[in-house]
Amino acid sequence: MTAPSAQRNDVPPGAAPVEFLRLMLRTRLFEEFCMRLKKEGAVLGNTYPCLGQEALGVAALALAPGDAVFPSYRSRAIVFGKGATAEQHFRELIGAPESEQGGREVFHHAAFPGLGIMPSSSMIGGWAPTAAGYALTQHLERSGTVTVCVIGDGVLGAGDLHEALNIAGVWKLPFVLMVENNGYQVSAGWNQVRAQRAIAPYVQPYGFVTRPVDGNNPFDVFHSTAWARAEALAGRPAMLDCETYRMGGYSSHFGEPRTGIEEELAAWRRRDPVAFMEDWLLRQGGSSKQALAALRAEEAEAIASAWQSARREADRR
Amino acid sequence: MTAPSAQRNDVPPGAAPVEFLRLMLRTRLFEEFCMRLKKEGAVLGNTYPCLGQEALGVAALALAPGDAVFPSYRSRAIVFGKGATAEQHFRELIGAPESEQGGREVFHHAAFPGLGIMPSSSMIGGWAPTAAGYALTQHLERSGTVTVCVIGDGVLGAGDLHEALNIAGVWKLPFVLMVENNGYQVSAGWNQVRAQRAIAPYVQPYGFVTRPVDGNNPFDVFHSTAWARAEALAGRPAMLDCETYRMGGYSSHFGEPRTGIEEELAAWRRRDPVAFMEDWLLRQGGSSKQALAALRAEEAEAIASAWQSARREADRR
Amino acid sequence: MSAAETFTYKEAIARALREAMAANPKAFVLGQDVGKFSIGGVTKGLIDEFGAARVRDCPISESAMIGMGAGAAMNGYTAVIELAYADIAAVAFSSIVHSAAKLHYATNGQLRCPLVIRSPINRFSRHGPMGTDVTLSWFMNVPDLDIAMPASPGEAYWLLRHAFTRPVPTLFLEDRSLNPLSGPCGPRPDPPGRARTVRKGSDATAIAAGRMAVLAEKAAERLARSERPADLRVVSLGAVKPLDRGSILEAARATGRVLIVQEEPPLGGYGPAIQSLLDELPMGALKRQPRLLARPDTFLPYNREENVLPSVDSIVAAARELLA
Amino acid sequence: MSAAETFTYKEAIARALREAMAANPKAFVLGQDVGKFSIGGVTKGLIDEFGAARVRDCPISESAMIGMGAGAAMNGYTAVIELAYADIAAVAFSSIVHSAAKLHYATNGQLRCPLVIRSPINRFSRHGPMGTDVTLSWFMNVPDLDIAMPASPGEAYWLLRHAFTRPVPTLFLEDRSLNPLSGPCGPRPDPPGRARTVRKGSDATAIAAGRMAVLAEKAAERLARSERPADLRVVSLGAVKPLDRGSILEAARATGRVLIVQEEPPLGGYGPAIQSLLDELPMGALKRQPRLLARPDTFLPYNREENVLPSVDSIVAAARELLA
Ligand SMILES: Cc1ncc(C[n+]2csc(CCOP(=O)(O)OP(=O)(O)O)c2C)c(N)n1
Ligand SMILES: Cc1ncc(C[n+]2csc(CCOP(=O)(O)OP(=O)(O)O)c2C)c(N)n1
Ligand SMILES: [Mg+2]
Ligand SMILES: [Mg+2]
Repeated sequence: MTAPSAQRNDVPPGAAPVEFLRLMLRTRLFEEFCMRLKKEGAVLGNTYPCLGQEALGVAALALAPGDAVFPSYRSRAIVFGKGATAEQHFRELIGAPESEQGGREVFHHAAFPGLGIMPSSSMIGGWAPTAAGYALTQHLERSGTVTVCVIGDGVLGAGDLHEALNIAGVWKLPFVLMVENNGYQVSAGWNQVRAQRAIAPYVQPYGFVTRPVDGNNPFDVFHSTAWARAEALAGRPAMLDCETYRMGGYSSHFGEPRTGIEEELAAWRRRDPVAFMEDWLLRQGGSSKQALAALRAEEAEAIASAWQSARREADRR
Repeated sequence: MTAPSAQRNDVPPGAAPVEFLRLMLRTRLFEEFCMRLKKEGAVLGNTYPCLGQEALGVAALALAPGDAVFPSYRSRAIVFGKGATAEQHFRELIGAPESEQGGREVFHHAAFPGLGIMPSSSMIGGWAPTAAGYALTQHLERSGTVTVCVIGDGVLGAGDLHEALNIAGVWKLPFVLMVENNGYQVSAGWNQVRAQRAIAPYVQPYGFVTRPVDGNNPFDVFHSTAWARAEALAGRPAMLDCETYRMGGYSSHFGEPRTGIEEELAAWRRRDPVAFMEDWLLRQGGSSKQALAALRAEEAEAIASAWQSARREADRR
Repeated sequence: MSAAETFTYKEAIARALREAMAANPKAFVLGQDVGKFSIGGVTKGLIDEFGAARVRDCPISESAMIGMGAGAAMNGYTAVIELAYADIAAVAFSSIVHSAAKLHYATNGQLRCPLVIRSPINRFSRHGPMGTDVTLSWFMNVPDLDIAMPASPGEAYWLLRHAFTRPVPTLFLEDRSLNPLSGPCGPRPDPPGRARTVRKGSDATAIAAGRMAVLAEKAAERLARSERPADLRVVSLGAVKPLDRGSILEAARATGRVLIVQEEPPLGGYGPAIQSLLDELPMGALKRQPRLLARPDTFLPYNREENVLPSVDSIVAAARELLA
Repeated sequence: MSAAETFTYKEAIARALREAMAANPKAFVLGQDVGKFSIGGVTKGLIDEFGAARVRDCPISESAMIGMGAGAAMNGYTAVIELAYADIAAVAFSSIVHSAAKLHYATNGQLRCPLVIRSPINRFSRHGPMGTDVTLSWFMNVPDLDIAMPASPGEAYWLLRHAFTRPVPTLFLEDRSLNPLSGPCGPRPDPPGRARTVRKGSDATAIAAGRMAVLAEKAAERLARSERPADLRVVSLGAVKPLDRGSILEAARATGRVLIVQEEPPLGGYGPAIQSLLDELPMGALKRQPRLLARPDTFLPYNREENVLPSVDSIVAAARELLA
């Protein structure tokens, strides 16, 4: 069963579009900052930039504080959306003993339980069962909260995902599967690793309601997440198939593995979610170039100083 | 994509319906014989009777000698159909050093590679990847043969199955998945362990063509297998969703785990495949009660003497 | 529970599970056929007492079941996962080692993972090389994973109760062949997980866990009653991890001779780990090198696995050699 | 290949793989990003030379990939599965242990399973507790599973070639941190899989595999050059399973003192297995108890894993203690 095609572009009541842009900008600037740090050798850890996928983070703004998110390693935006700060991230990236993970875990799997940000796993697919288990406890408590499990489309190949989805479906858990469907698994295009691009057909039989989402449109992401959350709370586990594109490399520790992507990359650049949101705010949001420039400067500044203080803290040792 | 509903009840050219009955009878009598042996303490090993599911073995009669079968533990009929004898089975059940497995493996996972009967696995789902790997070698050799992987419907829960099917679909392997869909996983009815009874919806997205099969109708099983084999050889992995029913216990080492099945059991008894085939031969096959009684006696006799000689061989040690 | 009261091994496990679930409303059971039809019998009645929400029959998805247990732990719950038999832990290995055992460490203690994985050893059930093995050694060197291998109703009861209190998961290797064993549960051991001296003795010490500890005790009795009587101390580990280094070293020093008995091959498991530990003793602390009696480096056959496993006879023989 | 010619560790692996595939048309490679984009670099060019049919990029389905390798073996094929890194063997544990390792045994030798599982150790890559470990000890006590952990280009080359000839699977634990190491491949060792004495010495023997053997050699050189020079023999196992009992016992007898170094915790792996083996020596054959230098019983952190791992310094210190 697929969702009725709801409005996807109107401003959601109670949501401030400028906050959509702020979140996406923060993510974009943070990822670029981390790539620079790696290039300069200022950090040893690797990052998995979500350039081009920042709009997916807006899902967090449609969630309740009690909702839990199990991110993928490319989900910086939703992790920021749930309230983790750039400084927290930098401390994890540095691996400071004072960081929440104490320097033990990679920063892209960092858990901030107080914020509802749960650990991912280095084993692709491994966090689908843990997310389903968390959703089971919400179900047992009738807590009125949901668990959002974010996965890349390459996770479709992992048996753990299917085992978890089958159980979540049979038990009607308050579970939302959000797929960062960027069409690639490192160097492999989707058609090398599965029979069809869309993930929905694989998930529906498990008893999930599904909805195709324009993953580069923050409004669609917001509305779809709100819909999925309501469905999941009503005993219908939901799946959001977010089509998007990785505008950057796979990771900060090696180069672009995809070949022959020039054209599609160019096409997707025209759908850059940050540009889209800036454009929207100028045309319909009553914002100004100056205001947007100020916002960008503000976020850039915040990230730079977050790095400084994380760095200072580490150097004090 | 599902199969065009083909004729399902006509006599296949070149097939002798009486051989369908012989195979089913042999299986039925063998299973009952093994259950008696266990009850009397004459053997230590457990068996997993396929009572009521014997018609599925007719699939073997639609295969070529070079085709490989990876059976489930409840696939006695197809194993007999591929040419394994009752005596070979008894030697494995006894665990004789002279048996092909040398007493090392349980008899329901016995491999007879020369007959195209490949090992199953104690890990539910574990033989789906091995079967897919065998199909890959047939594909690489353009051998014109297929691999048939037989699974119970409970295997749907196992991640290994999904990983194997996804790969078989993407690589278009000569792979046929045959599901013994008896609606139960030991004590659990299908609705406790998956969202829908049919297996086809789960398998189609992987790039499989599928066909619902009356698993108690040997003609349908034969035609469907022939169809699936042709599809698989044409680069379309195929799946046969064989609806059937376990008319006996789960295994010979403990009692009936299902509760409240009296009515459905009675209904399925009316669809007993052995009775169906005997009836067909009487009405349309030009056979006689005497002929059928003789056939039954012949098979019963053969099994009894197979046990005797296997037993004698073992006692000689 | 009066100290006198006796239970079978299986009853002791069932009782510990029942009491733990009664004490902790956030404890629940996952498994196949653990509900109405309790396939192993240990969960019998739990669904009536605690309801279907807390006793959940599952698909054949052990990796997800154990991963879900780890996820539930992140919200303060304790899952008890029943595997059909110990060999099946293989399909959930990643969930056990990566998702469950590493949770407390990787989150720097932000999250606890008191998960209980009931892995019944199915030996002598004629299930062949994939269905009757012990599987302890797969996990012996995994940090932050407790391993229990009880040899008596008391060990089973207290180790299972203890598992619910831990910040890390417990692999609970109960042995179905010991189900009929009967005895009292006795008082809570202090500290919990301490190795148990099941028989005093001064000539040598036999160290083992689970069924091998039971056989070692029988062997000790036979040695005591033989013409050339020998006095074998028997230490039952119960908790294999964390390993009770103190009790082991003490028994080794006291007797100067150590025989370790395990059912798995000799290249892993508690046997070599204990030999490694004993090498920390000062030169001369032992009269003889420790001896490991293990099965040969091979799998268990469908037929006659007893032929490759240690027996009372082979334990007696090994002890004699050690004492010679 | 001339005996003089030198290769890096990584080149030696690539060459062995290439030559094995050229020699055996039924050998093929499965992995993620092993084709056009050769992520580890070892498979670079193979797809051009052998075609996409024999060098196959896969979904993230390691359990199925290794199970498929076992199934392919049933038809006479040899699959080489490249894992992204060693820790990932966990998700395929059942396929490795049950489907692959048990195939030859359970079918009573009717079917062979010469499967090669390339498990690159990712240590120092900053991938954290689930992405940088050694994982050998998970498999140490699994019968019919060869384990290779090469310390040099020569060991890597010959052990990989050897794996293709076996009736059982090989877990090939190559170490990415050794990729730049350079040296000749030398002549085929006889028997293949024999442990290698990389440095002669009479005061004590250091036994290790992979990177630890490299550090042990450095430690030996430092000891030789120190004020109080000591003469440390270094034995590199290369093949951890089957374990070369003969060479180990010989070196132990010759020097009377044994230090074993491993990167994993001390409760499993080759360390305790070798200590167990050395306990078979007659009383007094060794001057000192064997000593195991291992990392503490903990996981590897994202940051500063070197702090918990054995180093040249700690090996030197341990050797000094042993010699004291
Ligand atoms: C079980 C397992 N196999 C392989 C890997 C190596 N690996 C890490 S990420 C990745 C690709 C994931 O692709 P996708 O899910 O599409 O995420 P994307 O990078 O496109 O965001 C692979 C193969 C792993 N971490 N775990
Ligand atoms: C991984 C794994 N989990 C659990 C089991 C125990 N087990 C053996 S058969 C079975 C039920 C299988 O049901 P199904 O596939 O429907 O076959 P049926 O008995 O109905 O023919 C279970 C749970 C197992 N062998 N392997
Ligand atoms: Mg992707
Ligand atoms: Mg069934």
